[in-house]
Amino acid sequence: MEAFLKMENITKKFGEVSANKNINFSVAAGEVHTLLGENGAGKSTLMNILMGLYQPTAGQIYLRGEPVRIDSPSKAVKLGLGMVHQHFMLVEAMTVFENIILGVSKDHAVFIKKDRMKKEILALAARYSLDVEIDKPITEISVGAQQRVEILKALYRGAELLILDEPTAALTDLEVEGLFRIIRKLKKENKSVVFISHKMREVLEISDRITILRTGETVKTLKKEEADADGLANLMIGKELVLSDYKKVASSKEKVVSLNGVCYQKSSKHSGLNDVSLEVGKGEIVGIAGVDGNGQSQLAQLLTGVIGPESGEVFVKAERISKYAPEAFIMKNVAHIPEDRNKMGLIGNMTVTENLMLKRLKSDEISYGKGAFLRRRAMKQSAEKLKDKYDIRCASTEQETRNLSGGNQQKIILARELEENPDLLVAVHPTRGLDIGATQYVHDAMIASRDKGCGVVLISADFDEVLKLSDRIAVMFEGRIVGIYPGENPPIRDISLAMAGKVE
Amino acid sequence: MKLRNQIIKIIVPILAILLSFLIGGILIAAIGGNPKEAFLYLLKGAFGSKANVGESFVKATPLIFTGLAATFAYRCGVFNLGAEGQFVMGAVVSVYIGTTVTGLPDALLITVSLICGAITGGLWGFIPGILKIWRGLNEMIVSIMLNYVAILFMGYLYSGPLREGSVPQTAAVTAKLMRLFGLSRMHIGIVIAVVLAGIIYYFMFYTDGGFKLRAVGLNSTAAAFNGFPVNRLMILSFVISGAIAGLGGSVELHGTQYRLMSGFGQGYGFDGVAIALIGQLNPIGTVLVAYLFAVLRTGATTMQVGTGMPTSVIDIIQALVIVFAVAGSAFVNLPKVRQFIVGASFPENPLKRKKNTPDAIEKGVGES
Amino acid sequence: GSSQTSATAASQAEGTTQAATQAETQAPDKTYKVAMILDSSIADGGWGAACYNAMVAAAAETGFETQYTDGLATADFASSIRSYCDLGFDLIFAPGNQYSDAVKEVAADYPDVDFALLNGVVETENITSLLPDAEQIGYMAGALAGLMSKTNSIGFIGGLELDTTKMKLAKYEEAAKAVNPDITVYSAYAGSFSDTAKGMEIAESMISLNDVDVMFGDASAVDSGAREVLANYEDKYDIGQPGDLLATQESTVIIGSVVTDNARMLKICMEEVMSGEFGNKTIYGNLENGSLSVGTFSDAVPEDIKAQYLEIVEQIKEGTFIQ
Amino acid sequence: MTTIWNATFISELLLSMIRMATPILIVAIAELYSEKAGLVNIGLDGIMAFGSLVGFLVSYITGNPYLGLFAGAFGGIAINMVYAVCTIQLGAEQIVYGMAINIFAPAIASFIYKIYFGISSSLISAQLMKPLPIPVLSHIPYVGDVLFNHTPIVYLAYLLVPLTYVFFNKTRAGLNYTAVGEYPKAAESLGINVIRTKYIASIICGFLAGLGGAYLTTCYISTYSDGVVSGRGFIALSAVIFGRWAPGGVLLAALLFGFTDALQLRLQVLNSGMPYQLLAMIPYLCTLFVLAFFGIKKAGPKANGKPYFKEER
Ligand SMILES: Nc1ncnc2c1ncn2[C@@H]1O[C@H](COP(=O)(O)OP(=O)(O)OP(=O)(O)O)[C@@H](O)[C@H]1O
Ligand SMILES: Nc1ncnc2c1ncn2[C@@H]1O[C@H](COP(=O)(O)OP(=O)(O)OP(=O)(O)O)[C@@H](O)[C@H]1O
Ligand SMILES: [Mg+2]
Ligand SMILES: [Mg+2]
Repeated sequence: MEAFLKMENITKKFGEVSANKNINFSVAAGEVHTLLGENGAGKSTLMNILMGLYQPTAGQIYLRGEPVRIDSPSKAVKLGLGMVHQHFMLVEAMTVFENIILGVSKDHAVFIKKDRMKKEILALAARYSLDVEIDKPITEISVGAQQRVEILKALYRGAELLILDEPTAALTDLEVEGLFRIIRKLKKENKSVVFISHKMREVLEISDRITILRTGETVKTLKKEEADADGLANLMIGKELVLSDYKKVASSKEKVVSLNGVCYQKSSKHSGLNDVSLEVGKGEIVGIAGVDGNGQSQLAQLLTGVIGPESGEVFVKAERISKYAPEAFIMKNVAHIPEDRNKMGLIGNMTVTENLMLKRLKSDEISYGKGAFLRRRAMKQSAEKLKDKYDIRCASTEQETRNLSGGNQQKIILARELEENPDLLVAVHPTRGLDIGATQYVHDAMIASRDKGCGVVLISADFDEVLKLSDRIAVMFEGRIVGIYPGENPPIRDISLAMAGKVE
Repeated sequence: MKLRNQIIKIIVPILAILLSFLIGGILIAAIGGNPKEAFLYLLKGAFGSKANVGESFVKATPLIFTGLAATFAYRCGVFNLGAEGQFVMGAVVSVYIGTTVTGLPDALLITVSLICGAITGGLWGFIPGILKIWRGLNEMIVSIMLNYVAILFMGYLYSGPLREGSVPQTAAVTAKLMRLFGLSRMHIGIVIAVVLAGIIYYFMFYTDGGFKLRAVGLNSTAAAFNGFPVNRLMILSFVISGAIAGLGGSVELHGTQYRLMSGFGQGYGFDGVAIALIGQLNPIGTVLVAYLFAVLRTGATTMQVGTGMPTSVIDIIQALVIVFAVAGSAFVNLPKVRQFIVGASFPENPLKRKKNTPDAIEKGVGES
Repeated sequence: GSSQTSATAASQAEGTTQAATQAETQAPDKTYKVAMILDSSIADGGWGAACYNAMVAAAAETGFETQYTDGLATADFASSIRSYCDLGFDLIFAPGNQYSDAVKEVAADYPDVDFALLNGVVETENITSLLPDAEQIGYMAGALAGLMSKTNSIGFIGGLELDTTKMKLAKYEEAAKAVNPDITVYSAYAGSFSDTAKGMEIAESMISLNDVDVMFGDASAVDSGAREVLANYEDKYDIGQPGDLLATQESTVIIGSVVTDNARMLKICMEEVMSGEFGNKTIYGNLENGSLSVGTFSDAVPEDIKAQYLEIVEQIKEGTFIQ
Repeated sequence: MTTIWNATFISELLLSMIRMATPILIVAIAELYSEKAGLVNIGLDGIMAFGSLVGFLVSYITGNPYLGLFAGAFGGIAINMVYAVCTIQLGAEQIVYGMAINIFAPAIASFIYKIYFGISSSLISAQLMKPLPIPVLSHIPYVGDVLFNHTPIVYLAYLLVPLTYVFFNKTRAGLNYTAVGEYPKAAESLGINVIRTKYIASIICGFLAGLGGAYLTTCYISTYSDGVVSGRGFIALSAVIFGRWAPGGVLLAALLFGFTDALQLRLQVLNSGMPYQLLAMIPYLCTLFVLAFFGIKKAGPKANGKPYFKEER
């Protein structure tokens, strides 16, 4: 195979951190090449260099055999490169259409030729079966749809090589299938794809070759035939990974939370709750399966007091809730791992210590007089303890959390929420974007707290995760709970159908 | 490495001042003045006599109050540009109390008056706060508009109902703040200001309330998810910020000006914002920067008088100090420069610069 | 704001020679120094300019060295005066009653420095007040306006509501009505001495609403804005003060000025400083002692009106105009 | 009183509104261009002050107010470059730099004026721009004078509104520009040059704010004095927020300020008894009431006020 892209000896330093060290990487035309590695291994950095967003400290890039210098994203676009970033690059104040045509300079027209461009985009979308509502504001479409917009953006710019940086992190299996169809179609047209994912199953399914990065260095490049899940995982983390297998438990009589015919903006299919009734017992994990954007976020927010129901009742530990506010739920010992750790979970510009102490400010351990005087030293000591206990990897507890990797950020939230032995834990996408090791850590911690008697509501777009952890599985569709299934030997086919709204 | 950070924090403003004076000197020379003589006058003006030393403290006092008001609000992520109006309203109430209430001993009268000034400032600060929360109005324009209203209202009072004498101005209050150390007009207001700064420092960094306030300023959504009453905290910070400015107005009235007249309080609000931001939104830093500004101004008066240079030279130097001090600290925080200065000691990239931009500022509240 | 040591080289040279002859009897090598502080600008074409010019003119005759600071903020009045005192100035000229507090405070600390307070009402050991007669100024302007108005509408612009301004307005109206009972006076305050644009808008609205055709103002730079608007119309006029505006500038709008000779009063102060008799008094400025006078007339004023007007001024001087 | 509300009064009032709204409109649009690229510039007052000085000086020296106007605009650019370099390149706090400009620029302007004219107590005036009535249209009774008998710069100011609307809503460049203020990282990833766009924004902002300042001394009043701007920059800043970052809204806001200000001046002339300070509050109170009544949830460009650095996460 002739290499479409070749990256030679790429090195990138951020200050003293070497995110990439002498990396060699190549992609052939019509090939799907996967980059695999732990959080912080340098995958995104390498691709950002390719896209001209970062300048490499050293190294050379060749495209179609020619040496090139990619000093800006516009250059990369001209060279036929396109990327769907790990964090979507979508302007929220704009419509789908506007997002797609942003920065395009195909002809030198001054005005936006709306009709013509729309026609082009719709044709392109049809060709790759990318179903998008072109005139909707970007905030009003689901995550999956946003992803399709991102892909469309790249294709509309004429990308020959498409980089997909963790595209499946927020997708359901169904959507992943759709994505893979698109990738195969691209392959058929002799376009190349760089695929980044933490999920072995997907990697093994779609890749032609796999390159493994560890702490900024290339470990190995394998053909698909040479690879298997355990081997890849071990290469990634550099040691043997022992996969845990979790026992399922039966539901306890004692309920920590029950919802009784709860409605919230019930006419909205994507962001409402329609007559939801659900009970979670002490010491069980109830997984909520479903395509993202069927009311899961609202369910989580309702269970933590961020929003209140328009009708129906909520009982926490048999007490009816009258005041819907996060502080009321926190008082009732409800813990929350929110869906967006940066926006909702952490205060990025505060230190690790401060973030760990957020909910304990009035405790006697770290303050005198119920928060009238915070004991800085005690706070730090307490944070150090948590840091060791939850294996939070940071240079110091006085470091701001926004500079930490996603996995470590998630562990901070975990430490803060689980340390107090909650009665109810609402965990939303708790392992989104985390590598295998970190994912396993989070799973272990959740199981451990279940075993201590905590009731857990697990909301995840990752079907495997739901299957693996849940003692019972509830399926949400268009704001309703359409079915509840056992976690032991779950009827996978039925659940999948229920997720698509098809219940017998 | 922490030490090195501290040193840089101090060196940058000093360099900024030196550089500003260098440029100021060049300007002075360019228009045929003698820079050396000019700066000698400046020093003499700032430190040459007890009276001048005292004058710097007099000038620093209102600046500290408005600087602290800005610090307090911005720490909670609300952009209160209304310190001037709150300052003026505080003074308005104090002049009313000070000239109408009789029969109280001075100390008690002043205490009551200062408290009422703070309350009025707080109420004036409550308006942009409640409008922000309730109607989603941008607090910057509301507070700017309220500045104009307060200043016009003060104008109405001193030329109408509270006027005394041939010039539009109110009567002078007779209860005056105690003067200190015989340093000319220096009065106990500076002590109030510094103690207040200490209290705010303690509140901000050592109490549960201050912690929550800062958290709201840095990420209001996360603060709400973690059970902090975001709206209440925001309103509270508007009110306290306003109260600090209002107290400043009262202190200025009872300590320095004694009466309201045209130009009372002018410019202190915006100076306070600049001072707070240069002081890194730290109450102690705010006090130091305010004092520095005051020294510069006291010295400047003498320099201008002594050399006959246009007073605009001083305004230029003062603006240059701001330009260089802030640019300087931004510059040393640039990743590349940072690396050069701090060397190999930082494993992760410790970018600090976003600290001063609480992200709730541009965000409407309650949209989460 | 800005400042400048001494007047132009020529006038200074002239001044020193004169001073030398005058001062010989006292300390032969002592050069007296006077400083003026100002919250507005000396180049405002109105109050500030007139006061500055008065100081320079008086100093030229008495041999004083002059200096000034303008554009001062209220909070800086006192410290600026104090600095002048520290630098050994003999006389501080504070042209407005708004400086009273600052002057009184500093004067108490510096008994050896003398202070002249224009429009003031303070008399102490080292403070003398200078008080031009606002009543007469108002009468003079009002009479001329009343005589000149064809539309029977005249205007008045105030800067701040100073007592003197209010007095001028009241007497302006009285005088105008005395010479022409059909007159209506329209007035507005700009709230500032520097917002020229405000002056324009006020004049514009007075003209369009009330067909005002003669205006008089007590608001420095604001008045120049009004004059700019008046210039766009035919037969619309303005009366200047406190300098003799037509003597220094060409204008189709200004028909005459009510001149306050602050220089004369200041000169008295300076002489008293030199002779050591300063303090404890108020120097009045009025028509009788020549501190108020009629300025240059423009061609727009017909001879008969001019004669009539001068007669009225004579009556004002004698106190018989309005009893 | 009732007789006052006739056609002449109304047309005079509207004329005055247009005159008073024009500088605010120009400068508010300057700010709009700045904020749309994520740069909050509260130094408008300062830029205007400098623009008004430069405009006045050049117009005085050359006798040509048009030259003065353009020189003022370029003066505005020069001053705004201080802001641009520090906030764009160094990522320094935008509010502080706005403040710095507000202290710095008027001081420089005053300094230059003093240096150029020396110590002089005479009021120096320069040539004012002549109105350029639009043939035919300006003869329409009442309306003609209000709308079609102005200096060219007034027409330009009002023309800026639809132009800006078209730019932001109909052109590609405008869309890209908006993206920079909303989400610079995304813009960068799409090949839009964020830094360059921000500089362009600063140039436009400096140009227009300088122009707005120069308008004061070349079209409005023929003299320069310190403090000519008297807070108009802050009013313009408010107009942008009030106008919800849309040119149409900004126009409405500027006109509202102009109208209430013109109205209160007339009320002053009509009721000499009423304290003028209370009337002078009308524009500000009016703004507050209108705002509170309609409410504004829109928060403006997302990345407004935030520094942008390449290669930062
Ligand atoms: N802009 C930046 N500034 C400083 N350090 C950075 C920057 N971008 C990445 N890094 C550092 O470089 C290393 C590699 O980061 P990168 O984002 O490439 O990891 P990744 O393999 O994509 O991880 P993930 O699976 O979490 O996406 C990390 O240690 C990270 O902290
Ligand atoms: N602040 C305001 N107060 C009252 N009405 C307003 C305001 N702002 C805008 N409008 C009204 O909204 C209309 C739309 O304004 P404009 O054309 O400037 O914005 P747009 O670009 O159409 O809107 P958008 O911001 O949604 O793109 C205007 O015609 C005006 O009537
Ligand atoms: Mg990544
Ligand atoms: Mg629009």
